[in-house]
Amino acid sequence: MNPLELAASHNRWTNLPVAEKLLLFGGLLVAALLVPPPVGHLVILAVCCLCALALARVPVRLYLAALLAPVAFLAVGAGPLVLDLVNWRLVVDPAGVDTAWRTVSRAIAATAATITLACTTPVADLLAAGRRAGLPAPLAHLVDTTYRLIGVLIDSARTLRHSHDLRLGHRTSRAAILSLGTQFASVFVLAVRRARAIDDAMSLRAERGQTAVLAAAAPVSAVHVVVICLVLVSVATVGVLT
Amino acid sequence: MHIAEGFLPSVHAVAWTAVAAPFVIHGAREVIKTVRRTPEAGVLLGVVGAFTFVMSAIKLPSVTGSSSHPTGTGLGTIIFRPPVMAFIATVVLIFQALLLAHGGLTTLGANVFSMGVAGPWVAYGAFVLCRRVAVPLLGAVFVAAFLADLVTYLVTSAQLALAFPSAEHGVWYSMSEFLAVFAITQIPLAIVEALIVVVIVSVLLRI
Amino acid sequence: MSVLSLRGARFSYRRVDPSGARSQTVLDGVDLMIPAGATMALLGGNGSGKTTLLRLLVGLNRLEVGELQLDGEKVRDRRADRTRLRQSVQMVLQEPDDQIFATTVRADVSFGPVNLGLDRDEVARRVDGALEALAIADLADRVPHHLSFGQRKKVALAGALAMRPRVLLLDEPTAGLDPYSGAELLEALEALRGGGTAILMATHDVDLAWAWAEEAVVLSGGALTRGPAHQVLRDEALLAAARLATPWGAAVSDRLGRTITRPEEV
Amino acid sequence: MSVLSLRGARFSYRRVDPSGARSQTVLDGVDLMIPAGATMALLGGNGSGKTTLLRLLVGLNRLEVGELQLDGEKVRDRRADRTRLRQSVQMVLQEPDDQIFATTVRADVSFGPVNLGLDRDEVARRVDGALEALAIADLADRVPHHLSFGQRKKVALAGALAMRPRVLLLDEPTAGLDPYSGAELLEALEALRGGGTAILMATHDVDLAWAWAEEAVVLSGGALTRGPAHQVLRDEALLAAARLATPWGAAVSDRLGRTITRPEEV
Repeated sequence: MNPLELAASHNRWTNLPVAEKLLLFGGLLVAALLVPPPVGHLVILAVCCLCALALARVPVRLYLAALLAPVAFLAVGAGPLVLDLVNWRLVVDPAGVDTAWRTVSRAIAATAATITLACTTPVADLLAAGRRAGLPAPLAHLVDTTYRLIGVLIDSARTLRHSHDLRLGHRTSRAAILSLGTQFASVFVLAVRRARAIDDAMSLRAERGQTAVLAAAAPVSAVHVVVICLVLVSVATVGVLT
Repeated sequence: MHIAEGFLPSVHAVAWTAVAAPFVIHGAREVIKTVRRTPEAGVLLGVVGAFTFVMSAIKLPSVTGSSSHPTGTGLGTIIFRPPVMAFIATVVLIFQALLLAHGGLTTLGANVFSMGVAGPWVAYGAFVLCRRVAVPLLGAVFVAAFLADLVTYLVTSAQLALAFPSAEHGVWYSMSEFLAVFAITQIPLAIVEALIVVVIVSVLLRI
Repeated sequence: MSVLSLRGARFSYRRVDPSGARSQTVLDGVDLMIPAGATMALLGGNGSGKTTLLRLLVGLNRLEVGELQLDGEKVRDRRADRTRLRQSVQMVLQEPDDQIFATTVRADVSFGPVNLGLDRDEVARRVDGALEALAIADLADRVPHHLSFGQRKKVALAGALAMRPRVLLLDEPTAGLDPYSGAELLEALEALRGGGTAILMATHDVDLAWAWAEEAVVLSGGALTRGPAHQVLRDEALLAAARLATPWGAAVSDRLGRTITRPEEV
Repeated sequence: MSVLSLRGARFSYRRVDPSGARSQTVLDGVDLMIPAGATMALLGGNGSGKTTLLRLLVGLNRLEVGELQLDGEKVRDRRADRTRLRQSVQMVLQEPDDQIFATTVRADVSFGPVNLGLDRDEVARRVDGALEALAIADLADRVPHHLSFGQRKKVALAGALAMRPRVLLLDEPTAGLDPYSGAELLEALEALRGGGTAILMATHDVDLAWAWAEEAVVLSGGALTRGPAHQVLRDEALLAAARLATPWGAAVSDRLGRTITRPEEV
């Protein structure tokens, strides 16, 4: 099962209103782009860690792993900023070093904001919030079924890979490509079959094309909103003043 | 590999969001029209979204030892055409950001433009052209899937170069640097993805 | 009077066969009446047409010949009739992942009632009622694909129950469940039986049919045999033709001279 | 000596639980030895860890504590050892569609032998042998997705048999099959038993276990109880704890004072 989903559906903030979490982490995300490095970014990172680890009690290992997920990209992305190729020799570009650390600082703060949202808020709640916010019904349905099918297909894909592995399907690279291609084809066929079945099953409960479901929301607390705004203002102030 | 959360400066993040938005809105309209016309298409479009996600969530066998994965948009583009893919790719990228901590929300616009707009349009154009000049179906599929993947990364390189032009040598120099880095991982990867898509299509044709 | 009935039903599938046959008749001249409050088991081997028959009863497959009647009135393929059928007849598929589409349990169970145009409070009442009837109220806000197979089966059933159907069709409801979970599900159905809901359960578990059903319907060679369960399930020739086994209960009851439905009673 | 054995096995899953538990230990301190030619039933309720145990035995899940041994030698997580394991131990999944992927039956069954690097003739011999053993030689050139569920189950089994395993693990082999198709599949397995292949079959069908297995292994609460099938399956306290039912055969045998395995013998 997906570790981020797992954390999102089981922490102390799971049942807080989505709007509050969106305001807080959306605000921090915007702040991450706007405040200069490094103090503001450190404060954002600290606030996120505090929320995730101390308040929501997301498992530490999982949270750190998610924070480190973009490391490979940061390395590949920052490499060309730092290094220049001069006469076929790599040399460090001082101006690039400056840009690079500023960029990485910003990326870490922004990643923290998004990851903390992802770790504390079930995707299903975000999708329901989308519905309530007026996402047109066909689009909401498409997004919902995509999420639901991801949950079903990831398992099928994994099982198929294992069953190929049982018959040594990954021994040579030629076999591996053939094997992966046929696995994906099987997943596609299964997915289409399942989609038709779901569509039929839905027509048992409503006219085809109807997709409305109950999208209930927890009421937003005015106190929480005030606290969140104060946090955002303080973060921005600290960031700008330092 | 998508541009990580917060990696682009705010001006670029906003600008790419503005560039991608019309394509996504157009795609959303197409989706609504398609679903109103044929309600069954709703779940099928979900299949393409989920399939794209699943493909992109699976690491390919040790191509270069990198964390690279397929973009997965080639097949969907051939089946559903680029406008719809722009919307589906957006959905997939949001799920990748929230479920896999991959890509991000501030870089969503830039990533949608590379993976959901540029890649699919070039791939689709190449596919149609190949079929016109009588390239066999599987050959055209190979070209389309290869380009859908490769163009995504060409555009990513360009986006990074525009955001971080070399002070000394300019944008083009930066672009060549990013391209060089991505080429190591992306060209073999694009070939592998294209081969896999060819296998998928050939299997689908036979059953 | 029967709530739901099929008269003179004929249905064929297009199939690719080694013999080159293009069309295969699964049901031919089938009559089936389901009275209010009935508890019927629909038995037959793989490919005998059990699922097809259920799909015909619920309007998912279209009859070639014959007609489907609800409360004695023909059900046509038009919106008003489909709505009428949906409000009275619900079906639960064998595979819950073929049925559950929404992102939370509550949302999925609410789908039918919301689209009946009921108001919010009534929808909430029905959802809560269905979840409680199956003892899964604690799962309301969970994501379906995080649940176990048995839990997902119950969610799928709750989605049908929230429609408050008078006829409930179940396709292999206990398949994939261990004996305890299966028994739990059957127990939840008992409450419905009390409320007058007719239940038709497709299965190839003859022991289950022996223990649970009042009537048995056996499909074999496109035709249908119907009667009291403890009579039909003793007809060895019929069972063999339908690729079914003799129920233990039947053999043991005959040997011991009293009706036995579960091993504990031996 | 046992061909395959698990010693002191411990395994946990990450799970979402209403209690908020983050990790759930499914197996703890489990020992299991499979001797050549054994016919064993692995029983347990939904979620008891039957499938997990099979996956550990075939190296698909990694042990937290303990070790897996093949012919008395530890199987490590490295390529050479996995290959050695695959050559001796094969598993057939419950759902054939998770296993069959090629566009013809022959191509699918040949997949394993080809990957073993065998020459053409030997591959062909093995494929034909596997198809004949299951009486599906006539399906060789058919598209698997067009076959019935029972046929697909056999194709999946043939794919494993073509690897000529010494240990065959089956996950709910008769699930979804009608009694006749199930019996047919079991009959095909009889031939293997003669050839010295050990078979371990996970199921929650206690009647099947009673009729078929020599030994029974019951999983309950992470621990394992093992013994002669007709002894273990009479232990009502054990069965109840494992969410299993009493087999009809056990109840009837006790009552009639002779061993009965099928209803016909009553």
